[in-house]
Amino acid sequence: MYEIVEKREEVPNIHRLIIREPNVAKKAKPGQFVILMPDEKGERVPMSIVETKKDTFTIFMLELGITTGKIANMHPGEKLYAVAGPLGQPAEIEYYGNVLLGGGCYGIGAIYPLAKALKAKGNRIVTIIEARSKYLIYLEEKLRIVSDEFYIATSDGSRGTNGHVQTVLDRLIKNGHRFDHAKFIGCTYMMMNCSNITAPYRIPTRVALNTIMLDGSGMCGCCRVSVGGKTKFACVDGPEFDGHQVDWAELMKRKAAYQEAEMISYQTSPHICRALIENYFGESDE
Amino acid sequence: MLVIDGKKVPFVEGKTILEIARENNIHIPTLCAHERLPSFGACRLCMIKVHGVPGFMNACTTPAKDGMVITTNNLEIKKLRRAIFELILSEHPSSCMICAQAEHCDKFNSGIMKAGVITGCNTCPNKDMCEVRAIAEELNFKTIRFPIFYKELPIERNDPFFDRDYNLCIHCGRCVRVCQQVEGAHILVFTKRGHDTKIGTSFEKPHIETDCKFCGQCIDVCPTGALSARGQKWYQEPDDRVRTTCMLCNKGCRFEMDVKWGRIVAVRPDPDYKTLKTGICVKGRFCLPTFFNAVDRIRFPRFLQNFKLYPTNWDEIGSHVAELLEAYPPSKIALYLTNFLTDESDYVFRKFAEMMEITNIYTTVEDLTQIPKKGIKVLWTTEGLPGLKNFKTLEHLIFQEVFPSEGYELADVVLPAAAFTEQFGTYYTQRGPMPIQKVVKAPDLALEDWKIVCKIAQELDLSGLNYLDVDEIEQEMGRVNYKQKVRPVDEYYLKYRGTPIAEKVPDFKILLEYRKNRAKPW
Amino acid sequence: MSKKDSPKPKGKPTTSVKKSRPTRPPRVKMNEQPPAIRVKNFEEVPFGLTPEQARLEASRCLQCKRPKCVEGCPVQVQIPDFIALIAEGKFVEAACKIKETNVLPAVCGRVCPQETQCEATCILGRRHEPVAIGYLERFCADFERLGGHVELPKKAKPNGKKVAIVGSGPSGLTVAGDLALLGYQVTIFEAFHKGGGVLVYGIPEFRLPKEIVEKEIHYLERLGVEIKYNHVIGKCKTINELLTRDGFDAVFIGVGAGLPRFMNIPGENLNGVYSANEYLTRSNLMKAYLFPDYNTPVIKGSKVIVVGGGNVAMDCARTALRLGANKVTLVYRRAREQMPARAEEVHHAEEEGIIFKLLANPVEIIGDEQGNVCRVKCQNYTLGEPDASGRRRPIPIENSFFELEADLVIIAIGNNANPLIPQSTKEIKTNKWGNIITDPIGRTSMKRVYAAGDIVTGAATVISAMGGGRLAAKAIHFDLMGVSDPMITTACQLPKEDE
Amino acid sequence: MTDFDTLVQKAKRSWDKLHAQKTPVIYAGAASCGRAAGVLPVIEAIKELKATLPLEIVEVGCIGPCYLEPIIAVQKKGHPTIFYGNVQAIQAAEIVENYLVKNDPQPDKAIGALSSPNGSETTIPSIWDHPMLKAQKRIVLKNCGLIDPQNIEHYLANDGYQALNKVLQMKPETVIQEITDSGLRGRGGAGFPTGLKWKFTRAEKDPEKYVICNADEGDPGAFMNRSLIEGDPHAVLEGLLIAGYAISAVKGYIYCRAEYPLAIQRFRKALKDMRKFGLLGENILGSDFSFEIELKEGAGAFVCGEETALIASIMGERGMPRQKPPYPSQHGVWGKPTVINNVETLGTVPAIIRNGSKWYARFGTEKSKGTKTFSLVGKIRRSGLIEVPLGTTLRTVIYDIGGGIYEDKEFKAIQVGGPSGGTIPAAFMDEPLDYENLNKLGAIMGSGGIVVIDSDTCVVDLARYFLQFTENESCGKCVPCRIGTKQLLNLLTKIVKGEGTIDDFELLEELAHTISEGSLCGLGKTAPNPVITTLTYFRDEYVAHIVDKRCPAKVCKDLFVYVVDAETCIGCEICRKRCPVGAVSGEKKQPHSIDITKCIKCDVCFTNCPAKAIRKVDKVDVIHVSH
Repeated sequence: MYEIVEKREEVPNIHRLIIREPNVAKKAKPGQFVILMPDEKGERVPMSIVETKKDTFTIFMLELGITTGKIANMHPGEKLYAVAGPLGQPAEIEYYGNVLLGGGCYGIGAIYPLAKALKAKGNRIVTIIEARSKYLIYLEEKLRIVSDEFYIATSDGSRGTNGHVQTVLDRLIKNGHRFDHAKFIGCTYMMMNCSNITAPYRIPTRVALNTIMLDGSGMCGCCRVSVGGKTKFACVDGPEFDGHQVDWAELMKRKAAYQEAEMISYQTSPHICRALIENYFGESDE
Repeated sequence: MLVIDGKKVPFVEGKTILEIARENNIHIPTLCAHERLPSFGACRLCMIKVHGVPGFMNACTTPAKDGMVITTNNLEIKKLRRAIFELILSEHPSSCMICAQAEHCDKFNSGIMKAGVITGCNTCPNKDMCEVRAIAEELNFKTIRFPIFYKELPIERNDPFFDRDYNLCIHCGRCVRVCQQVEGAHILVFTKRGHDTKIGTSFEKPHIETDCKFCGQCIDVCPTGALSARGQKWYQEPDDRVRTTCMLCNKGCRFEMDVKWGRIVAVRPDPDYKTLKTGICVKGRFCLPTFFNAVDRIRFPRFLQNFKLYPTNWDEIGSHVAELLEAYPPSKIALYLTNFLTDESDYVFRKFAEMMEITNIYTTVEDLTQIPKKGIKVLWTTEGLPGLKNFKTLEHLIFQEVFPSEGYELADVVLPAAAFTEQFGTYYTQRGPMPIQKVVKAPDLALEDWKIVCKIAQELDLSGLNYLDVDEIEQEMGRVNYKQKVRPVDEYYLKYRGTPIAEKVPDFKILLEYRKNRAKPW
Repeated sequence: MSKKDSPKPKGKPTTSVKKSRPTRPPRVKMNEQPPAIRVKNFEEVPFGLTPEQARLEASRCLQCKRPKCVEGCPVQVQIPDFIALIAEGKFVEAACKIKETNVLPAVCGRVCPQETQCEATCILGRRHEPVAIGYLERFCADFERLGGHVELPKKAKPNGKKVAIVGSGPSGLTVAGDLALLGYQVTIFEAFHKGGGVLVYGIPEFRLPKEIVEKEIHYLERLGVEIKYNHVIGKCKTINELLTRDGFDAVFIGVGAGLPRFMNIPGENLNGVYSANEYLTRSNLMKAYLFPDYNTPVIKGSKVIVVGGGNVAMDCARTALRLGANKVTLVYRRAREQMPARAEEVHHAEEEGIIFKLLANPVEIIGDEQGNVCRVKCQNYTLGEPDASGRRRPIPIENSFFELEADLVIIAIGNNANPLIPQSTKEIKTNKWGNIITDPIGRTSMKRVYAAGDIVTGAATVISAMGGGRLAAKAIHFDLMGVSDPMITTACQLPKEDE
Repeated sequence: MTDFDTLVQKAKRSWDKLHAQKTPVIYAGAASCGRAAGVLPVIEAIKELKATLPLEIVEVGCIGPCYLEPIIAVQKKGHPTIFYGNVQAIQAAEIVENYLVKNDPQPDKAIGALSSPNGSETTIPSIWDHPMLKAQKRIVLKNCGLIDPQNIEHYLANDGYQALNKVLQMKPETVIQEITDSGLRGRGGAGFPTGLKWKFTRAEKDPEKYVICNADEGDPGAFMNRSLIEGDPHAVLEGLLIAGYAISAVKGYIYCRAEYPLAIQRFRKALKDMRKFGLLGENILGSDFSFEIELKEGAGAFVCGEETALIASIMGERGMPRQKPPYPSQHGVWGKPTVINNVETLGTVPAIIRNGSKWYARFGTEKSKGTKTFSLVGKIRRSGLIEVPLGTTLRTVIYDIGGGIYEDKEFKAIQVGGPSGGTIPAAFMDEPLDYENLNKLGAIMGSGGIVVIDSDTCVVDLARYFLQFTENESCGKCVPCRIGTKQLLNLLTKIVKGEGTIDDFELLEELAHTISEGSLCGLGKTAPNPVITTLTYFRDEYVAHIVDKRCPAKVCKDLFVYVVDAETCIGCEICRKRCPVGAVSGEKKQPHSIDITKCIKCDVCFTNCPAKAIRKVDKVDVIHVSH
């Protein structure tokens, strides 16, 4: 159970993991997520489900802190400590007509299942992906297949437009592109900007919020976010919300709550050199 | 007399133009120059114009000559310097430096400081100390006209203590110079050539397979985040920086320690302590923070009840120990003094023993063999000791230690001791008596060894042992001219008091395990 | 070094033992950590009885013919019998006696409100202090656990029926224990990565060491119960699937009350405002008090405000102290008497220096521009007429506001029922608070589906959940096998099928 | 009679005996280039003749003209020695037999003759009148191709070590003065006056001084030093000894390129002989001057041609240049004062000492004195090694010596000085070849490699080729060279692919300026020269590539396509059969056509079309591609 079947660092910091978990594989719908734990001491981290096969599912994990670092240290064949899911409400997948999908860093992986599902419903898909530089772009071929129009933005201009999803989005709308529905997944800052751009044009916008989560079944309220004035739980009511109703300022502040704790944890936990363990001492004796 | 930018500066024989400029605080941007290292001339940022000499010269290697007239900052030089710096940025993951949304992103994207691979300033631990970034801000860089050639080198994480991300390396060669000319180890060298030139070990061997001493000097001089100590890089600005002497062995190295969140987070050689030409050893440099921050420090005095050691406060434990000591004749009581006591604690312990007429004072494991001979009943040890189980005559064990090391499970009374970074004092080393500085607060109720003895002394209402602080003891030691000797603990001693350092620091265990058949592991 | 008894007795010397019958020895006083020390660590506060203390206390029991105490116990532990065994020094037999009716003796010994249950009805208690039944129950369980030989009671042969239990809280574990003894093949589905429900995420380490919960669950596993962790029923499987696809004959829902209630006042989403569930889950389940060794962080406030008056509020307040808070203020809108928390917990809290700000309630939480809480605006209350539950209704006093400095606010005003299961299974009817409607012995509105514990009764005690579980187990056994087994139902008769 | 004179007498006697002996002698040009052209099978073939005909074979160095290799010379008693070019193994025996037995010198095959002292006259013109050798002035190459490089006596017999003997009687200062007066300048590339260099180093106080012979000839295609070493190693070694004496050095190094195994062999043999003849080691020729020479092999880095990198390499460190000052004359190998001279410079010194500085100063121009060896390669009819006085015009070199452009194509330009040099267009044909003039034109003298290019060569691609070389050979120490050359190469690659934009012009110029001004050593400073010179002289070709997306010389593959001209195509199907990817279609005897999408532009059809029916057409004319 929870065995890592395959693991590869697609681009720096983004790891593609294929994990064996029959329940998740059978039941997961696009837009849902799982909660992973690398070991008994690790945190419970939410990950969007990208693809599902017979009894395995695929995620694109962004290596960001101590727990994702532990998962990044693991090798195919090792077992995760816990995999719970599929959690959260599936994304809204209907026929809208022209659909815009925006994805940034881990979001590039996360919008792929949405793109596939929306394409199957007959929508015309326009995809914009962003990354800091050209060497950080992945899943490009697969996304191109399911997208009618495909744009790339990099913040150092090494590929495509010099800028972010919002830069391309602004340009597309200015020269006449019309959208009936928009979905954005990626860093909170990008999702906020894109929602602010689509708001005046009243394009229905859905965003998948990446709040801090703890249990994932709605019993702790750690992932609460104000949407349209009401407090909602991202783990049971979300993760997909209406981009124009989300109180972005509050969300960003809540995400910064444990910034210093993350630093303390990364700083003081006794790090162990990776490859050396395997080459010299067989499996890690942790 | 030289004239730099119209300012007359005294000529000094044997100095380079850069040194003279620096002494007269004329700013010339540099990346590969470093005051402790011979000049190298690789980054070419310190280009200057010497009148009468065609073309430009670089300030860091050109010996100054009397009568030189130098311009450091005319338009032509600025243009050249910007062009050269733009080339450096084109090989560095500098997307954050030139991204229009950098400040916003910085404010909002809180958590992305600790990525595995550094893909931009925002995910770089070195962000606030990075010299490349400082120059980017100084030259106010907003665009790079060249395509970015990210080297896509794998991160080298297969060595204990080091993380090496050569994608950030700007080939300034400082680490190569410090490793060759200062440390004399010749581990880090330039390899390959042309654009694939890379700094590394010969044949890309991991450092553990070379003779690298893990002194960490290369990390100190690295201007970017390329070389970093895995456990010592994420704290940005320290809250405090304290200098003290190391007590892990009797060499007496001087440290400068960074403190953050009330913990020791980084250790480096004391920059002003010039006599220490080479760096400090791996124990002090890398193991110390992880070691003293380990989770299982002894924090509370404990006494045994119902097969379990329950925490309690100093008053109650004091009376316990007092009862124990009064219940037995001095001949049946033994003291084990570890080599890791500060001079003051050692003195106070011996004075206490004298007052209590305790003669059995042991300092080596061999001394323990006297326990059965003398029928010792109570042992007060300040260091975890092996094989206490098979001393049948022992009835009570007073365990005064920093960690629950060997013998803890047999203890009747546990007394939490403070580590040498948590107290003031002096320590007699090969370099004579060296000051010990308090760097951080001791955890919870842990006390200095001499304070513990004083507390017990009060309970036994012995007079003459209630010192306020270390200076008082020092004066008394001076008056009595108490002769302290160098403790028999050499650089390759692997324990601190009773705890093997490798037990708390996994990387150190791997280092020792790998190099176990070498005479000297570092 | 032999561990002979030292000449002097250890620890606080107890009063000398006098053998004379007439003057009854006073009730034993359990040693515990001094308050100044215990607020700095998460180790268990009371040290537990020594064998001598246990035998002494056991000797105080009158061994009544018609023991009132047994009725006081929701799971009808045979109290006089096991106390007698203790008096004779047969501690292991005493433990087994308890285990006949109580699956979690070590847990109950620690968290049961004995003063309102078995010890309340103890006849000795009429004139003297009641027998310390809780201490004794705990002593037996600890002695047997530390001694290591936990006998397995004889199990009925498998009856071929499969029962699924959702949630491994106190009620779930009790049902699992009972049915396993009756020969059912029991599978527990737990949402978290560790079993025990409120025992593992709710009750802190210093009141109930997690090691004990693990041992108790391991005991159930040795009874043949299979536990599947990380299974969120309603998401990865629904109740219908359990009954149809996975072939379970019956499903018991013991998911507890898992939806934190908020006060819906402005500023409630600021950083540093926790629901009790989140705060306790971080600290207990994810062991945030061992951060950074354990990676889940928790905000360790220095000036902490806990809103609420129940046991959960006490636990939050005492946890905050142990996490390094300098000042912890408990704000409760009613008075001291109405506090649902156990007297002993309130006493412990006060001893540790927690300030009680009664007859007050927050109206607004104020934060700085980084979104971290810094002040709480509260309003004074007085008590009006008693409401339906018999407790006097708190009435806010007009513009009598005051502010308290705070960098951590914990809202412990109780939990509603977890909506996950009712949402995913329409057939189960719930009341307006979302609790599942059941008949007195646990049958829900859906055939072959039973429920008990906080999901039915709303937030209550561990032991009441276990009691509910015991009834449900009987209902399942009755419905599936048509047998109302006398051995189990001595205490209470099965009500007729009045849906 | 000092023992030196006896040595010379003995050598002369054996030399004369060789040239007067009855049994005929075959001299075979067996330097590396000769071997490459196939002289060894020729020697084997002649050896077989030995069974029937008494003869002797002597391996000599290369006389110069590469296009005539392999060259042999047949010496017959009483007859002039006849030189034969392009001798194939099968006809070798026949030529020798014809001349020796049938006394038929086959004038048609001969390339020149050398009259023997009392031999009969012959109609074959003297070898020295050969058009390629006529205008040359062979001072340093005097013995090359004539003497046996492995035989020290041949060298001694031809004024060998006379200069050394003379120098041992002189005071070192006068030796230096003599060299300074001769106006000799460094033949390695920078052209620093050799006399001055020796004077500075001699002036240093430190008694322990060194001399280094820089034989790390790194320019691609340059072979001047190699031919000299393989042809006449002793000339270089004598020069090294003289230099050692002049600055009273203790030891000399020869840093020879590992890719010249034959040259290293020649040096080793020469050094062994010198020791045997008392010309090396303690008290050379009985004087109190003792000197040791050590041969060091390079490790294949072009950058090690630079002084300080070479010194680092000798000391066993990584070959990375060091900033100058301090110059090697103050702080050289092992930190001691060191003189570093090129092979050719040292090779010229003995001639200057023997004939006096005034004699040498007569050659060359006012500032660039003496002669220089050039390697003439590329699209030239008569390619090979030449030595001409400095100041000779390009026209004489290309047309008189070189025999004009191969296949009489239009002469476009020359690339002189290797990857650090520049491209000089044909318009400057009458410019004299000397240091000042070449620098003025933007190139450098360098080692003297002249690559002649015709209209079929695209200068942009040429610049890219040379930049690829320097980018790969950069030592990686300093930023402008390591990263600058990569970016410059990337820009040129973009332009060659047709992706260049207008603002690339400004970027090219600025980047080239940054690299040359910012770099630490010669390699970096001169790396952009090919780009700068092609940009100044052939700006139109850059405009064509960037703006019009055309390659006038039809070399840049992404800018043109192959099209069959229907009228001239005779349908012979050769192109269809030969095309590796099946891009050609068409029936027999019918005009064929090429599918541009499949065509990989391997040029097979273009070269093999008998009717010359395949055209290279600019892509923009064929496909309307919006960029």
